[in-house]
Amino acid sequence: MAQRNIVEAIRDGLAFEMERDERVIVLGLDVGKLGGVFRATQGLLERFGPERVVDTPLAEGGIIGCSLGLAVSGLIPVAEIQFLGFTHQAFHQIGPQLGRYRFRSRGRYHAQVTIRAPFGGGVKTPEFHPDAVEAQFVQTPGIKVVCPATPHDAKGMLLEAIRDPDPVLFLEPQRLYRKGREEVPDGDYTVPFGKARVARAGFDVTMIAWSAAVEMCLQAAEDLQREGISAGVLDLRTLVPLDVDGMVAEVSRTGRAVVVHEAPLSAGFGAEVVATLQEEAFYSLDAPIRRVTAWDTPYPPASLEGWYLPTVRRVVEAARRTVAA
Amino acid sequence: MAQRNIVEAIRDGLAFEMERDERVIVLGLDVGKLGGVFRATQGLLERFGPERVVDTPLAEGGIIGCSLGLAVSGLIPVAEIQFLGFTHQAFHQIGPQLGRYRFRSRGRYHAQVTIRAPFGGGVKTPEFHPDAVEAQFVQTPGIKVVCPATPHDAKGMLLEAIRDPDPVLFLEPQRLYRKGREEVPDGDYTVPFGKARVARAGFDVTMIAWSAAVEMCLQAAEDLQREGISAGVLDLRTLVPLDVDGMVAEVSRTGRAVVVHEAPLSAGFGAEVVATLQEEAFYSLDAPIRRVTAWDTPYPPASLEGWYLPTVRRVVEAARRTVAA
Amino acid sequence: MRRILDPQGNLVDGAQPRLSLARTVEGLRWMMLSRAFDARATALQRQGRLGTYSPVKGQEASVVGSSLALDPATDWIAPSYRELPALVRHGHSLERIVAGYMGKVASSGIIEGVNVLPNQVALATQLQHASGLAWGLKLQRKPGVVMAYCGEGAASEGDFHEACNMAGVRRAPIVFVLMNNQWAISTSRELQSAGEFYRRAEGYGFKGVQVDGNDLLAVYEAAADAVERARAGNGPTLIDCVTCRLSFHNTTDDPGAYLPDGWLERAEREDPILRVQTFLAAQGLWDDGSRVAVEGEIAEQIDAAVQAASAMRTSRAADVFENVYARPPERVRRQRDELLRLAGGS
Amino acid sequence: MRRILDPQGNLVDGAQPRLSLARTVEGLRWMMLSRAFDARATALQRQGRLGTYSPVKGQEASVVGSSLALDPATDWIAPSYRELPALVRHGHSLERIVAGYMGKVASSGIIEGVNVLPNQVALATQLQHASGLAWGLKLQRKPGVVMAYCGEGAASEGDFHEACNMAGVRRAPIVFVLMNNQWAISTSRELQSAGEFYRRAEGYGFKGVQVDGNDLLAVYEAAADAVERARAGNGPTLIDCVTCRLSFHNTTDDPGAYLPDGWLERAEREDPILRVQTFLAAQGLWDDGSRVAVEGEIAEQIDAAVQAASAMRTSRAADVFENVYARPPERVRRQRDELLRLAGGS
Ligand SMILES: Cc1ncc(C[n+]2csc(CCOP(=O)(O)OP(=O)(O)O)c2C)c(N)n1
Ligand SMILES: Cc1ncc(C[n+]2csc(CCOP(=O)(O)OP(=O)(O)O)c2C)c(N)n1
Ligand SMILES: [Mg+2]
Ligand SMILES: [Mg+2]
Repeated sequence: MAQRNIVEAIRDGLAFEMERDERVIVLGLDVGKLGGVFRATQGLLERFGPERVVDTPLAEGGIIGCSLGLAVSGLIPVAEIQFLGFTHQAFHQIGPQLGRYRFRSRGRYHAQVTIRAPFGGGVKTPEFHPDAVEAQFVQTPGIKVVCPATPHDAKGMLLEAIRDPDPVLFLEPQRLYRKGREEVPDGDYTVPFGKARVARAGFDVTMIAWSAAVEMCLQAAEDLQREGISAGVLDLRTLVPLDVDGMVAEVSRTGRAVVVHEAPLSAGFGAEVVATLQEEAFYSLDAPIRRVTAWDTPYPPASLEGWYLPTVRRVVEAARRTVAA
Repeated sequence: MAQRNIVEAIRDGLAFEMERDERVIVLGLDVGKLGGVFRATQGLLERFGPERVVDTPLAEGGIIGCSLGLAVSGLIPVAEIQFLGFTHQAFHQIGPQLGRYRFRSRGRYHAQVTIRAPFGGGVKTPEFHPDAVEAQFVQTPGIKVVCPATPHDAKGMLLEAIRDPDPVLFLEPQRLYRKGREEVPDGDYTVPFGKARVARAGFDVTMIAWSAAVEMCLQAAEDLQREGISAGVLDLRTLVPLDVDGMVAEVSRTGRAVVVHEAPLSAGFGAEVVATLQEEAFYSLDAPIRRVTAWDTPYPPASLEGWYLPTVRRVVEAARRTVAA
Repeated sequence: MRRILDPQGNLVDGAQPRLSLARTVEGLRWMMLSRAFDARATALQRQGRLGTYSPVKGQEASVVGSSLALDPATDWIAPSYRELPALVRHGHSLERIVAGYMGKVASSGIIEGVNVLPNQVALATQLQHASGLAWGLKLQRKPGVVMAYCGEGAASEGDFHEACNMAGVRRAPIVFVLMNNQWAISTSRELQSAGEFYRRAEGYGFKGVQVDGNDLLAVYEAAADAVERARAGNGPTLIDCVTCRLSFHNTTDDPGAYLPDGWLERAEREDPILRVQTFLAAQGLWDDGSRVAVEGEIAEQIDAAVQAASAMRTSRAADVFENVYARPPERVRRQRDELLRLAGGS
Repeated sequence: MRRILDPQGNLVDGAQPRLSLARTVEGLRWMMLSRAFDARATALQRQGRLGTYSPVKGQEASVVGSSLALDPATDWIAPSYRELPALVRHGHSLERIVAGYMGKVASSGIIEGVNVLPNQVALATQLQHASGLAWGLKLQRKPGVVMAYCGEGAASEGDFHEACNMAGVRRAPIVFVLMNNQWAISTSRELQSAGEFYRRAEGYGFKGVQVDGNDLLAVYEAAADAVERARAGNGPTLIDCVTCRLSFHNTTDDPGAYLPDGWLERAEREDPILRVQTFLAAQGLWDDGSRVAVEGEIAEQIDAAVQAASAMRTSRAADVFENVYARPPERVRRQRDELLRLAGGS
């Protein structure tokens, strides 16, 4: 066992799987000699050569569309989109193509493709780089959408994603890339999709989040603790598949929930979480579920992101109100 | 006053506004001589000439991206995307560009662009033609998303959209294009955005929908009436802006609601409706709000759409359960 | 514009057909099958037995001539939606194609071993898949060549550019066949682009050629050269097949609303089938007798396909959930159960 | 590749510069301002006073030479994010640019009357806007020409293709300036495309030219021709400026990780500023005295801009909601109130 942060865990996972399965290839912008703008693919070119680690022309639609074809040819592409905000350029090739190829071909073909993309704010990046548009991919069935929040999950879920015959959008929290290290097994292990993780147990209220927002909820839980409020944190881990039973179980215990995400409020994935909970746990809810999210405005320049993103303070306030209600 | 169906109302609205304001131009695929695949622009080329009614090259990103530039030049483009499912090809130019241009330019420029697009199922169209992806555009602030369900609203909301300085995605229910006629004023009138319409009053349960699903709810309400259940129907009309107060007022009266849409369940706009209602009307809800939607699968071939889309039967069942709960 | 056989069915001066006479007869048969199937499918659609149908009429030489250069055992076809004879010649079964138009989801797939990608409705997206497929074959040292089809309208999409550029950089074994049939629904070729399509290839670093797309022999020659080039590791080719759509865009379209007067009449003089028949007749390889015989065989072949397709099971509720995921989310499984309940369990 | 001034600062045989000597001095001044600003901005970024910054270093001749052909009163610039001297020369204020890098949202807009579009982070999307703008000017019989910039990497995006094709069909008054600086972050020009960029224009039905992008006089000549062509109603031009990025991609980048040994040294011999200085010196229009004087003026100009920007108000919470909608949805208004409450009312 070694101590790894999220970038190291991903790098280790990629190298491990490329070693284990020679059909796996990595492609994207600057993934070769540079090792990716976040160095997540560092060392892979030297180790696996330019046929399996490919710097592509600058076209996200081409990266994804070609990945589908590469998969049909028998390879297992792991495509990197430099930032999730640039999946917009490939939008027509993700849900409508990767996500439907098995269905369209009546099962003859499928797109075993993993799309890796960093996202999320708080690190003063330029426009588009922080956009949290995960919910947009949940409306195009056929794609799985997963978002690890810890180094251990990052590697385990990456291996699960690469081996999943279904296409997977693998979202990486850039803010946490180098935040902290934890024990990450060297060898083979996977973290199954569709099982939420209790990041912190709590009795008064359940805070539900994914990716970097999990960390914010954990901080909020600390503050709430001091006020005598016992707040639990549930890390959804995967949006598709969604662990409905896991969410319901947690929230039924506390009767209260707050959902936190970095995306704008309207039609964010938080809405799906709330809608599902009130459908499945209506009678155990003691208070309205609140959402703490970014505002319904474009992601602003870095100087304003502190006023745009959810904050520990807002999460704490929402939890307080929910408990008091 | 004349009797018009939805296509006629849109055609009348386009002609009226082009007559009134010479900055208005229409562009898209086959909008010229053919008059659009649904004939919504029929007669405009003859009347306003090829400089104001333009058949563009086959590129949705170009249609939208150029519309932004045309707007900056001082014109008011009304762009037709042949089917909403093909906005995927222009996704990067809609929310991230049209929707943010005012913000990015600090107010110096804005994109007074209306995007018209037919959508929705039930008319046995090929793949992509029926896709209901409206929720995806609600996650990119800056764009308004409107979906008239009647001829009167179609013309009034179209004029409102063209005159709105903000970019508007104007969704047209292809299934209802020629369904029925109603009184549509000849001259000038607008239907303001953000005010839901009570399509039918009811006391036991409120069915909430938009676009073609409104008609399905009205049919369901008829059936429920026979069972002695008084079901109201609220037509949201616009998703952005969302009439939160209007929804809350209706649902607070009945204490029960069912949301119906043609898009897949997960992260569909119905989730936003439910989440908002339980936040704002929690204490007046007597039963969980149910969603009746398409399944979380790709839109299937026409032979299967009857099993894919919500049906009157499913809406009636959901309403019954909600009332009984 | 390369031409071997003129509209009157004569070889242009000095032209040496690369397609043998025997294979020219084979090509003619495929073209005639396509033409007959268009008529039959259109009739069935009008009777409400088939869904929306897009005929190949007028473009048979481009579709058949290009696909004749492929070896179905190793090579691949990435179709748009108007290349039926190429798919059948490549091994895709006509009855499954008919079943697809009949909405029989479960019976319409491409069977294992037939190297054909599914028809693509989202224009030009298939070109990206084709470039990736060709690149993947090359990486795995597999022998195949990919032939990707798109219309001159689809070629305006960004995907066309990205796919060509990627294929050029990777020197992928691919042939882009641009079916330049003069129309994108009602949009004329002039409104589609101010340039010649074949010249785009130069910008991507590979060869572009323009051929008379109504000339089976010219199309075959260009395709054979391109396939050879790809097989030899010399990268992609773009073939601009200048042809004519001699029919409506699809069964929902009314060309009367936009075709200029006389356009269709002029275009019909270019009919790709007639000229091959005249040419073969001059070689003593074609006459009324052979025509009647071939038309008879084709009619039987189509009848058989339609009958077989009619006998296949119609789609049932459960098909909505088939082949969506290899590992469906629990939530989707529950939705399937709910649908089966509604459908009374099928 | 068209070249007028060689790397040693000599006119190539028979070359007649179209840019007057006086304007060449003006051009040199803009290039030097750009070079000096890059150094200053980088230093300020390192001190944490500016956000991510993308220098123009090495590409000054391409940016300045092209924009010198524009009339700021009627013409437009659609920038990518690396064209600072063109924007300033066109009338955008340096202090507002600095304010933008300082994150001062409210003070960083382009003032009314300055025909410049905002910098664009989403590569190549601005080309579509530029084509639409040029087309719109033409439709309204306005005199302007649009100059749109993108890198050779951005030119791989589908938007490049769609924008060029649309501009070609509309014969829009636009000049596409492709800043071919050999790198897209760490991706080399070879991996970007197998073709020559200027040849793409032929496929869209307009003229493409390749120039030495490190030669102010050659770039100006090509741009002046292109602008003339556009003004005369003869449509678009694509100018492939072959130049070198003599710096990191931006302040977050480390070229040491990927630049081949010696690449930078070789590239530096192409320095576009040196050769103009040598050329003007030979004409007796430049010497150490003038250099020192100009450098002094420039330093003052930059100091003034940085000071003015520093004095502008920093962004406040309410700016998050400014200029999002002309008519904000009620829900957004309420969110704004909530934020102001959190921010204690500003
Ligand atoms: C991305 C996309 N946009 C629009 C359409 C609607 N559409 C279907 S066929 C067609 C015209 C295609 O013309 P062309 O590419 O020339 O092919 P042809 O039909 O002539 O064979 C259009 C606009 C589509 N299917 N996909
Ligand atoms: C659509 C999109 N994809 C990816 C990026 C990330 N990115 C920013 S700059 C850059 C390289 C651009 O290279 P080039 O177009 O040659 O311009 P240069 O930086 O060399 O001036 C990349 C990949 C982006 N900003 N937009
Ligand atoms: Mg065509
Ligand atoms: Mg570059």
